[in-house]
Amino acid sequence: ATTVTVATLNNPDMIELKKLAPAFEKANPDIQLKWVILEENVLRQRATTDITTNSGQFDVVTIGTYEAPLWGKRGWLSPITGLPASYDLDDVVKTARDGLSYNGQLYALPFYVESSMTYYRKDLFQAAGLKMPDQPTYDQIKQFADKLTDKSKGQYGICLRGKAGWGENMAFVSTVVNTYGGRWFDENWKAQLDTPEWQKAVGFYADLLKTDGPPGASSNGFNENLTLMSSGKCAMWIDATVAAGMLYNKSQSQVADKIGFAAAPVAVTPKGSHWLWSWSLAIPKTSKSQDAAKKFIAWATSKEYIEMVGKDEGWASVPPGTRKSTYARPEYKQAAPFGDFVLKAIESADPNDASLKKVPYSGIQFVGIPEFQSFGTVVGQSISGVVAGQTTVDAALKAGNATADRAVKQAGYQK
Amino acid sequence: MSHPVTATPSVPVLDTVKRAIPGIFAWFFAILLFFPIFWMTITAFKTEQQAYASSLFFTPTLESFREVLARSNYFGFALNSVLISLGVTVICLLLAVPCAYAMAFFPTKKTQKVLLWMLSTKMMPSVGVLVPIYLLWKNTGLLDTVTGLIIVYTLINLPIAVWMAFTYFNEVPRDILEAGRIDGATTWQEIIYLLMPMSLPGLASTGLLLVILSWNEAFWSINLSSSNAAPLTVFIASYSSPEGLFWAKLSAASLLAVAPILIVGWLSQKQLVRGLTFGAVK
Amino acid sequence: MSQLNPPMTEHYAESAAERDKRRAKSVRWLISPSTGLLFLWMAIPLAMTIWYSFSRYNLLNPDVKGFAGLDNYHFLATDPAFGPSIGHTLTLIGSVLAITVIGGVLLAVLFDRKFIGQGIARLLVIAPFFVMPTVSALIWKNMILHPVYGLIAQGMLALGMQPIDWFAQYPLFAVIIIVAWQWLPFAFLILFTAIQSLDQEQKEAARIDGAGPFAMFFFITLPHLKRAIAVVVMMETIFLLSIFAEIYTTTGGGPGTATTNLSYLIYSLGLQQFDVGLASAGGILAVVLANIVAFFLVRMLAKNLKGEYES
Amino acid sequence: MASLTLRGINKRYEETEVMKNVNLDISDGEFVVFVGPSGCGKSTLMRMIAGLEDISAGDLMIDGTRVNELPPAKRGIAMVFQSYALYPHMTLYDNMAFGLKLAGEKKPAIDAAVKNAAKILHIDHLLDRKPKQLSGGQRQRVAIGRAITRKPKVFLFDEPLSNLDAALRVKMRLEFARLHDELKTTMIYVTHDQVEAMTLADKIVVLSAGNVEQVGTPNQLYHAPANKFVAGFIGSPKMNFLNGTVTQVMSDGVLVKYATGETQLVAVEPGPVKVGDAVTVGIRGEHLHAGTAATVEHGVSSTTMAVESLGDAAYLYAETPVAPDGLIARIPPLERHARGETLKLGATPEHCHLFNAEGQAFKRKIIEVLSAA
Amino acid sequence: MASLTLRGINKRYEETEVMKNVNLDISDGEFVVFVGPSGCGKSTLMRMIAGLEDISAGDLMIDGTRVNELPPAKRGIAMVFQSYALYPHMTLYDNMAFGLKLAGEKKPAIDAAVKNAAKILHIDHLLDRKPKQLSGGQRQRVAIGRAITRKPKVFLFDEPLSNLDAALRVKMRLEFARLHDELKTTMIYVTHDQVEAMTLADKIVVLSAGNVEQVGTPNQLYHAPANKFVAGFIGSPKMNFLNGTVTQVMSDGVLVKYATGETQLVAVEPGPVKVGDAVTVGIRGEHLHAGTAATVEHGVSSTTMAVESLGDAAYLYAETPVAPDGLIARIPPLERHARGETLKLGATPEHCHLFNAEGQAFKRKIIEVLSAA
Ligand SMILES: Nc1ncnc2c1ncn2[C@@H]1O[C@H](COP(=O)(O)OP(=O)(O)OP(=O)(O)O)[C@@H](O)[C@H]1O
Ligand SMILES: Nc1ncnc2c1ncn2[C@@H]1O[C@H](COP(=O)(O)OP(=O)(O)OP(=O)(O)O)[C@@H](O)[C@H]1O
Ligand SMILES: [Mg+2]
Ligand SMILES: [Mg+2]
Repeated sequence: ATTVTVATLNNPDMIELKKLAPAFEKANPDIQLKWVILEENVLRQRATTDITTNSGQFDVVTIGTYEAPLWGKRGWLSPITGLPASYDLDDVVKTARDGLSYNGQLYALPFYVESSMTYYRKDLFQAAGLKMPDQPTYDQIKQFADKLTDKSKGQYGICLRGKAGWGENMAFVSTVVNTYGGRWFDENWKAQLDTPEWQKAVGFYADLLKTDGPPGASSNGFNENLTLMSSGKCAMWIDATVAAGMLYNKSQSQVADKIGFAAAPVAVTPKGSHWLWSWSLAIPKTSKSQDAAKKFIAWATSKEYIEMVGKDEGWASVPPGTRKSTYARPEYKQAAPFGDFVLKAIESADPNDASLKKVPYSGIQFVGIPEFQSFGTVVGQSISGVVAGQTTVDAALKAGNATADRAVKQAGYQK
Repeated sequence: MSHPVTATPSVPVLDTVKRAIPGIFAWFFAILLFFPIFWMTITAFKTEQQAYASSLFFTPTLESFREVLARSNYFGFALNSVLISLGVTVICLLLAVPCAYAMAFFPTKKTQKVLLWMLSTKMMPSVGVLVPIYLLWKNTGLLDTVTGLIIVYTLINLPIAVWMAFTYFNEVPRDILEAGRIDGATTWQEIIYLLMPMSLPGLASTGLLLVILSWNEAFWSINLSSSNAAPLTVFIASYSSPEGLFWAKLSAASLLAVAPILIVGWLSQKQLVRGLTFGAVK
Repeated sequence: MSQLNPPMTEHYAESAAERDKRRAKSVRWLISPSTGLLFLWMAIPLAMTIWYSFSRYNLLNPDVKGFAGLDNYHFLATDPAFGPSIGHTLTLIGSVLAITVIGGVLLAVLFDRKFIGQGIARLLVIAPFFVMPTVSALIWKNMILHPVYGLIAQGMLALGMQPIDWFAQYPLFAVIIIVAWQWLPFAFLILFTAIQSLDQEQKEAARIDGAGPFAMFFFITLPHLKRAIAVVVMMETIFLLSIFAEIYTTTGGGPGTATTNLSYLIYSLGLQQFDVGLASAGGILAVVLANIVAFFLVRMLAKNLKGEYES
Repeated sequence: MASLTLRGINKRYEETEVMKNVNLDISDGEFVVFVGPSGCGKSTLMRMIAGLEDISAGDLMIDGTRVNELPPAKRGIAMVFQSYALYPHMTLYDNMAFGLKLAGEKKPAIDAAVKNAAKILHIDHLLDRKPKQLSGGQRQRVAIGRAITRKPKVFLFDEPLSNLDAALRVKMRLEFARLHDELKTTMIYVTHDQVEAMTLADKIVVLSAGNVEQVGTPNQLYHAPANKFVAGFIGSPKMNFLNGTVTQVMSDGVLVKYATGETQLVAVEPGPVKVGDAVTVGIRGEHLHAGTAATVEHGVSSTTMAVESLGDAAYLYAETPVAPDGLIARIPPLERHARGETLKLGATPEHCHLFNAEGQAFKRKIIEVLSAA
Repeated sequence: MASLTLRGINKRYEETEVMKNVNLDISDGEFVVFVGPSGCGKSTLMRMIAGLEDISAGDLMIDGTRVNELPPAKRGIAMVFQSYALYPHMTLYDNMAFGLKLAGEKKPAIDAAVKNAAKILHIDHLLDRKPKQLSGGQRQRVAIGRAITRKPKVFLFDEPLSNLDAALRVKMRLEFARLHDELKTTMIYVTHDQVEAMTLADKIVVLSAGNVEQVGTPNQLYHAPANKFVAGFIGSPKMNFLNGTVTQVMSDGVLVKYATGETQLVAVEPGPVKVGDAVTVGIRGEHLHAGTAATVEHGVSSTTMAVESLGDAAYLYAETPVAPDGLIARIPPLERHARGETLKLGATPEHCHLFNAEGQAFKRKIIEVLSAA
């Protein structure tokens, strides 16, 4: 039998995939699946080393919108072609497909897709006599947060990502910077972190978290915030749309019936105010089981799979954002009141037009070059230092600017 | 005569209290140090909701264990851990014993330097040499094999093993080996029939330390193994920050990963207490 | 036993080489498997690392290649986190050593006396030594030090205090606590064995000389433990120089660079962005640092370790 | 300098009683030696005096004051241990000064005391060394020096010479005698070497299984042991014991008949002994004559096993069913006897000891001489 | 059983020469004892014979064959170590069987050899025990048993009794004598206890600083030591040495005058000695009489320092400028002398030894008696 080694991360959707995978093996008795489940950062590091050194340990890797085009361009991934008609590629949300393509060639199939949005506690808002608009501004968010914070009761107005990392705090901070009219680089690849836009955005973000955020905000990432929100500690939370499914799930959330949602807040411009991300399945060039691997990823991102999850776990938990057909289903509409909202957010997130001023790169909450991982994280560390009260906004941004500048200079983008 | 009589009854009471004080302190610190592990253990038997409540009172459930076991092939990981630890221990001892024998019983002026040099290889930061090793392992087909991991761990831990064995051998009376020589023992017979059995307690504690160190090593195992050879450290890596409420599951997984070695350690602690001296006790 | 006739063993050790030259020669090769393997293990990666450290080599960007000269070193040395990372490395080692040695001595002294349940208490004390670094970091981060759910925070809340956000306010301290917790049992084990070897008659002699508990501790017990303490310092330093998992799991080197030690810096600069050249330069610098530390360590401890290797 | 009194001293370790009702008076300035086989409680008794061991019952008095509850440092005693128990990390000077430092003495006073002790023991040139750099005998001296500096009222020595080789032991033994002569302090000395006991003691205390068997001067113990245990324990080679029965009770002694039919006349006061009682005759090696039936009147025929020549004398080892432990006789140095040769071994009546079935000694006729000595 | 020949044996450790041109013949079945002070090279010599130490120069022959290069196991020797060097993890049986097992002997043969050795040593009931469960004497026996099973041609014993207490030492000493009697194998025995040497040896080799000082029977060494070193080393207490000058040379001896003006007649063959030569008179303690100028004709006046009573005898320690090491006399047991008392100590001429300035002994008149013995 052909062995297909799948490297994936440890979030609930992937765990569910592993749980249902025996169905695939049953249907394809000549294919045997092996799983390597790792935490996100470890996974990224392992997958990268494996692919870049042509080690061929994995047949399927789980990668994001950031990696897919970069790796596709390098020829490290097998192009996804020749999918059966029944797969119905057109059903897959276009922005997601575009995000995973390089030069029009698709290199990965999206397993789930997310954007970002605002969650809030309806009960708390009601009690305080507040009302969340469909499209709040950051100023409004600040007002609400101030009102809803009661630290003595362990009640915090807002939870946001603070943990350093290009995929953690910088994903969120980048959207704030975007909507405040800022950008990472200008057209000539000059870093823009020391501009007033960044200062305003980061200053606002840090101040908001410091005054109204929970303790330890500088080490909170998506997971920590999800925990806080679902155990009722936060009044608001701006983060990935996938959280909706979990927050509404009664077995995982203590506030399932009190959650409201709105669009990600805006400031100066709506451009780039919410991100686009997908976890997708790709096949390394070095895989020795190309066909089997393709069969598997097609199955895992198919309509049938979504249906299986719906039946097994409930429709609220199906992998979101990938297929328009999902959103058309009455079961899903009923189970996921946020569905349409999420789909709209995803469809309106355009990686190629995410900032007020022109930029030489694509990506909303990241800069689509390999070097971003490094300087993104370094800048993220400085900013988490600001949130922890260890440095000032000014110092952090100055240092961040230098880092970013140096990185692109070294890599030869800046002429 | 009568003065002491009045004082006598109070003295023993005071004495007992005085004598109990160090014990009370010792217990206090023992409990303090053990507390995190205790807390992890009871959290493993809670539901996720209860896990956040920080309460000592709850109805234990095996729910988290069930989930963890269903989600990943625990026994596969555990088996690898066992294979690797035992493999490392055996090979390390096989290499270290003759080396330490020669160093202890036939020292030269360079012996001390060689030993220190060996120890200094342990200070090499793993992060710095990951890529070279990764490439080497890839090219030799050792990636994701138990053998590959055993080789790395053996080399990492060899200096410690040599040093420990060396200090134990130093305590073996030379006379006995000479008696063996007169009885006609060759070098190998000397090592196998005389030296090893005599320093058994020391070698056992060396072995134990090797088991513990290789069981807990996380960096190389995560980087050099994927599916076939992954030990429990990799198993834990898939729990270190999943989404949603996860402390009970995390605790259950942690407990599963830690328990075997903890039990082995506890059962053999007498050996460890006696043997872990590194020559510090003369 | 060796107490009684140290000159005996020394005299033998001294004479061993000459005494049996033929056998010595045939036995000498027994060292080579170990030293040979270690040499390869040391030399090959080290050579590759040195080579890479002078090259442009980024896994993610194969276009960039060629000889880099000292660029990688320069880049690393001018990184704002470089200086602090060395400071953190040393602070971490120093603090953990201080805590474990002082705590270890204290525990060893407490456990040197008989008390009820001593055996079980000892099991509890040594337990942290068996816990994987990742797991202990996770437990501490999530269940003990967490500013919202952590036991300490809840305790402080219950007492009406504002919980401390350990990893933001005292990040390095928090890391030190975790690492010290893991290594305290190790120090305890060695020191406890050592303290038990203290001659009872010596203690009694001191009692007759009028030594109270404090004089006993400072004049008799502590000097007796000197050698064991030296061993603990040496062993722990070796392991602590490359502490990584605890930092990775808890703070990720942050906030800012507050908990970035050299190992972590190499990781974040090199591995996170897959710049092999940079990581290699970092590795070489770390080897240099390790050797500097080792040099001082050996000088400091040489006197204590002498008896052992003296040839 | 002080007198010591032990009244009904008792010591038990949980169940087992290791010292049983010990009564003992030690006068000021006396050199008392505790002897006895291993495990008889010598160390325990000494450690109780030192205060290192609790006293289960009874009173320990130093200079008439009860000190049962006093901590060791306050009893005015100093102790020298078998293993020396020097502080390995301190120089000799510090080793000797330690007690005084803890007592808060002034520097000059300490200095004087240490220098003085070092001079007495001839180790003043070694004061900067550490114990490791010394020979066994020198270490022993430092241990004594440490005791001297404390100017104690009582010195306690627990087998201080047992770790030294024979030659050094003889030398140090003389040194102890000299020391006692010079310091004139009360000294208590534990040993299981009876030569040490004989040569050093003013008074020997023989212990056995927690009981005091006999207290007396060396000569009293040697010539008039109270019982078979003491008789066998004191003297080297060991006293020869021959089993027999009383056949005749005379005014000047008792006639003992051996199982071989041979006899031995013993000059003791018969007391209530009856004909037919089982008794044991004790004869020291130096009093046992070897000869033939013709030359030796009283005695027992035995088979020669070996002759060991020591230069100035020789020991003859012989076997006879009458003496279960064999016989040892001291014979002139150049006398030869072949292995297997039959000899008659006996002694003059005045040189014999007699013990009843319980091991109690009969009063010897020559006892008056000793009382005078 | 074998004869051993050492020809010009030399041993150097780098710079230092520790054995200097040793020549020695040991006949088949002889019991040879090496004695000498610590560090004189006894162990080194024995270890060279065993093959544990290289021989720097010279020939070592066993039964006429040169064995310098043979490994220990092939020399047909067996060695018993001072520390016993038993294998702690093996039962007695295995300890004794180990050498045979390694030699590839068959099970029944091994069994027979071990059982036999155990019977000889009376340890057959202990064969299942491990060394830890034995007393010192029993361990010693096992160590010997291990040697016996190998049926060696030569037994080597390196201070086999030095770890035992006095009583056991005496017992084991006899056992060695018996063993040699029974096995009749060549045995070489190292000790620095001269009592052991005197009682066990057919032939004693006295070593000093790597040189052979004298080889002879115990009596030869005791009564006719070749030089001052041997005279001082053999005999306990040590021989007394008194310095003087020759004042008269007679046919029946030499008259020596001490610095005090007193004299001592010594019955030696004068040889080339001249009046005025500096000489040393040697007198053993048992021959030194104590008296007054009236009762002792030849002798020296000395001051009594101490009297040690040992029960059967007493030692008198005295000082005189003539004897730098002091004088020790063996006196009757109950004789008393006060400290400070002046006594005249001397001996009959036949009991005196005489040494010239180089320490070489003069031939004593009584030497004929010894040659006969
Ligand atoms: N390896 C060596 N290097 C240099 N000198 C040595 C060595 N081994 C022994 N010696 C020296 O050789 C001499 C003889 O030593 P040996 O052990 O034979 O003495 P010994 O007579 O057995 O003494 P002891 O009675 O103390 O056992 C000593 O002076 C010793 O210092
Ligand atoms: N802590 C203890 N618990 C129980 N029994 C003990 C303890 N210490 C000593 N004993 C017993 O008390 C008895 C006397 O011991 P002690 O040490 O006084 O003997 P000793 O006469 O000094 O012997 P040695 O000559 O061997 O030193 C022994 O039988 C010993 O077993
Ligand atoms: Mg004792
Ligand atoms: Mg020797």
